[in-house]
Amino acid sequence: MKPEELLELLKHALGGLAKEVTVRKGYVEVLVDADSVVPVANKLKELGFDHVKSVTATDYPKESKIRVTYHVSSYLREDLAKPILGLSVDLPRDNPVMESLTGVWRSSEFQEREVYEFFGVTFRGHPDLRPLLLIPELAERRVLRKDFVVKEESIYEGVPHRYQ
Amino acid sequence: MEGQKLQGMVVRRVEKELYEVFIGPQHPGSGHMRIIVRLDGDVIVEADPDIGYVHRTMEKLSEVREWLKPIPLLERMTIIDACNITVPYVNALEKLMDKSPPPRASYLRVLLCEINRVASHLYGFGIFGVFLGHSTMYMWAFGDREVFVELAEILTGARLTHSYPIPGGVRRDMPQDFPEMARRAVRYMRGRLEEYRRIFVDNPVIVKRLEGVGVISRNKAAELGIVGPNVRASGIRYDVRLAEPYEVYDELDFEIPVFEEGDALARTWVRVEEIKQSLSIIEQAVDWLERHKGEPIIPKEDYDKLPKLHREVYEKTGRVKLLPAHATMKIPAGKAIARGEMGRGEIIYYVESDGGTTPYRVRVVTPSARNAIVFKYIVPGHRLMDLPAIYGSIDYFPPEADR
Amino acid sequence: MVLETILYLIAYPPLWQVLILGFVGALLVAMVAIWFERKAAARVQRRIGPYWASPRLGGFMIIVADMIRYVTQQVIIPTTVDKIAFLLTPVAVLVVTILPLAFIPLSPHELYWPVASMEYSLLIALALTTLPPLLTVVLGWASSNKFSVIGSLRESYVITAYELVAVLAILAPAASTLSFNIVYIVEAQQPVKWLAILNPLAFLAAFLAVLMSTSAFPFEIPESEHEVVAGPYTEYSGILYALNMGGGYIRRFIYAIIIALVFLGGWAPYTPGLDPFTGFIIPSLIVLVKASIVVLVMSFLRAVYGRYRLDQALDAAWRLALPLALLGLGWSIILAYMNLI
Amino acid sequence: MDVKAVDKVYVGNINVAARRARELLLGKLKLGDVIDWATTFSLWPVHLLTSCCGAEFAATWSPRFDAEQYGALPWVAPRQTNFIIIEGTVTRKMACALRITYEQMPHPKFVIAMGACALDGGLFYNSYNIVRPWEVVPVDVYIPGCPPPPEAVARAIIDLRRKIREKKLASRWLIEGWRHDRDPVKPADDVCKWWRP
Repeated sequence: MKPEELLELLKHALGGLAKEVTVRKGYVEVLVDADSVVPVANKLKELGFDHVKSVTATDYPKESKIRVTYHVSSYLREDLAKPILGLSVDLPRDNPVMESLTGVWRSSEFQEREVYEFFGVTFRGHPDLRPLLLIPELAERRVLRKDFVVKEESIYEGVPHRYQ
Repeated sequence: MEGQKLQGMVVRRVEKELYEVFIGPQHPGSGHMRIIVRLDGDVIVEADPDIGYVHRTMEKLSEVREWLKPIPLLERMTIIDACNITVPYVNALEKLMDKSPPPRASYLRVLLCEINRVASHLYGFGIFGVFLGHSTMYMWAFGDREVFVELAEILTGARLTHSYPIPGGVRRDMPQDFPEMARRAVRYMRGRLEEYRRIFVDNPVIVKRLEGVGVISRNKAAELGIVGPNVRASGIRYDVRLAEPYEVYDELDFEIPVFEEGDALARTWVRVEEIKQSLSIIEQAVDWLERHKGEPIIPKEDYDKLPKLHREVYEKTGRVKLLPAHATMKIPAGKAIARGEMGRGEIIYYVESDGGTTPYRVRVVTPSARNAIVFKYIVPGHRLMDLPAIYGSIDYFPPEADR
Repeated sequence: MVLETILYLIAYPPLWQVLILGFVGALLVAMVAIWFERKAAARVQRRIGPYWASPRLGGFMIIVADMIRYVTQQVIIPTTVDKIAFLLTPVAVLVVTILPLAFIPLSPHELYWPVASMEYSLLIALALTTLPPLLTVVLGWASSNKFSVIGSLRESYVITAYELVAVLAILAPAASTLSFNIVYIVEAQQPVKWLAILNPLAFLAAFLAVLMSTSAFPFEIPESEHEVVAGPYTEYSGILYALNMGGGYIRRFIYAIIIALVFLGGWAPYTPGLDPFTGFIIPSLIVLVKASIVVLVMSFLRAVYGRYRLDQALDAAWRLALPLALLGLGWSIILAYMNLI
Repeated sequence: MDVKAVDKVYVGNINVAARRARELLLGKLKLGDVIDWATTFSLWPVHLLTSCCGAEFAATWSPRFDAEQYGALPWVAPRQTNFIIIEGTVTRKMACALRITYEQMPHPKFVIAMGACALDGGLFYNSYNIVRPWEVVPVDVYIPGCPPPPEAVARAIIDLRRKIREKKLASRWLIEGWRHDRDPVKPADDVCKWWRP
């Protein structure tokens, strides 16, 4: 299925739920509001998008928002397996809370835990929300946000491994 | 037990009649991860994968390094499958830059990818063998893996960390005598696969251990979103090389082996069949490369920028020496998502650029990271001794999962 | 008076044989078995195996080095273990493992192996051989470690199933020769009426049961390293672990000697003479060579097969090995009835 | 002999006897050399994988390089081994496991740190999640490289052997009961919450 066809399909299926649907270089992104993410996810699942490939968050400190993106695709419908669809939600940076999509897509469970520990996004309704990869002390630091700065030096000076 | 305090240990209650066993991280059956297993008798009632023991912060480090530097960084995730893991990243950069590699470079990438895939599957076989107490399989697979590691070494100069693809091309051309070596390796490996079948895959003990163990049905596989040979063993025909052919996979002739059973034995067979397909792709790629000698391996605009000395080196030895400016190049703002098929499954890169010299965000989802969910949802209900069989059959590689 | 008693006790031939010959011989046997196992596996796996400590001896000194290292290494006694059981059981395992040697004749003459010519030698030797696994269960329990406990549980499952098969199968020759005396059984097999040929079912069952119950490689379910780290021996270090590990190999070798005697005709084609050389050394060498071949085959299986799952192994015991052993027993009764032996 | 009478039963002091026996065996009979020799040919690495160098570690024991010919046999449980190969990066989560494994091993024990990450962080020198292994356990031999080829690992094992033979590390542990050339390394980061009240 070509991106343009998918775009038509999505516009038809989602109707007014989507805030914005964009296609750029073969990558289709649907931007929705935080409170309409579950209905949209359910609609997408009805269309045939049956698993989540990746749950990503990106931090935009300037705009003071965190954008959480679910990349979904299909295994059971071969024509939908070709495109990857991004389902994005913009959350406020100081209190990022959204509904968990584990009820819709089980495959997002571990990656939502990852986003939780790296960005501090809380997923309401997640069955087991606790850090996945990091030790608890580090998980509190929200390490993938832009204000956690990692020093980068071209010449080695001392042991720069303690972060304040 | 409450009163007893041991250094570095936490005492806590578990449910009555359950027995909690910590498999890992220092445990012969775990690799660099931990599975917290709760047993009722000999049957696992709950398994909780506790990963992250090799989390080396690839995503954060990629954000602070220039565009080219994540290539060697990211391949440390799956050091045994280094080319497969970097090609999609390079593809993502190429999508952002609107650059495409010349066909010869694409073929070289595919060649190295397939060599890596064979080596990676052999690694998986070795670990699988040792999990099932079959030390000969470990030794044979690792011994034969050396053949392909050496092929890759001849092609790129490094045993494991090749850093071969660069945006727009590859670093080096193929040596003159490489095709003959590759063909010999392919012939050798075909013969060895027959021996593997006899000693391992058709071994009555192994078959008994694997048959009907860790069954993942078609719908379950889709629900859990697992990837790679595991999903193909469950009857889903999904392979990135088929769904979205990157590089020159649409010009090559190969099949995607699919099995319906979904158990550990089917997953093993998928890998055996995939090795056969990869060997055939290696032959095809080598044939094509021999027919198209002397074609460029970097795009023309890059070649034009090279100074005279670098051009001479490139034409004489086939080695690409880039200018320092290449390291600090700027990439136009945008988002790109690229995927590729590694030995263990599909890898996804989501790269965002704000037009600077470093990526704004690199998100990488590796196959093992997506397969980790199997431990939680498939392992319960099996016996404790099935855990290594399932672990080995899904070919889980912790450094890749933890990133 | 006291001194004389002590001297008498030490010089009492059976004790002498068990302590000195048994201990030293068993140590040597364990080392050779380990060396052979590592070397044979390496051969199958296309590599060299132990080599550099002594290239001319094929790396045998590496096993000696391992022994010395284990003996001189620190012995860790964790705070949570049951100390007395933890410390004493490995020693008891070794002693009980070696004891059956006293009842296994390597020569038909009473002069050279006085205890052995008693009427019930096979029965006693077998009974003693089945003891060490029980101690292994104790040992795992005393370690107070999760993996040890699982390991000893598995051990208890395995021995319940397979010791029965082993005893039944090895007693089959007694049924056909109408005697529990090993010397008599061996003499009945002269010159080539070997029971392994006449009664292959019992031989197969015995071989399988011995593989299983001594946790030889393809069936090392109790110490299956990928679920239960080292099974009952997880907490053991230093010399205590060496005792355990050596004990397993010695036990397998003693089983192999029993199999060689009762199934493979002992010193059978050869008729021992009376002087020490022809009466003791040559027959015992023949038996040892036969036993070594049995151990060799067991070691070779290490390289070819994977590990069974516990329930599958028990299934095989009750559904396959036990009927096989019973059939073998029945066949040996038929042999006795038809006077074939 | 230091013998004292306890209610007419003569009792030897076992500590003194042990010391004398040690002096006799190690001093006069020169058994120390034998012990050192035995340790060099019986270096069993524990199965502790920390990172991606594990791939090359596994290759070292594969048929092509076959480190078992030096007597090194990878073994399953820390209690029965005597040295660790730290394969690459040690993350904060793993550091605790590494330290516990080290503590579980019986003396005399040795540590080889493999790869650039184990030396000084390597490519991940500025990562927020790694520790240097030398902050967690005392290291005897380093192997540079990223990843070091199997030959380098074999070479490191031989280096460690030479070190044991020259410095008599194994027999001196028997005499002194402690390895004084390695002061006990206390992990710099409180990775395992060991000394939190």
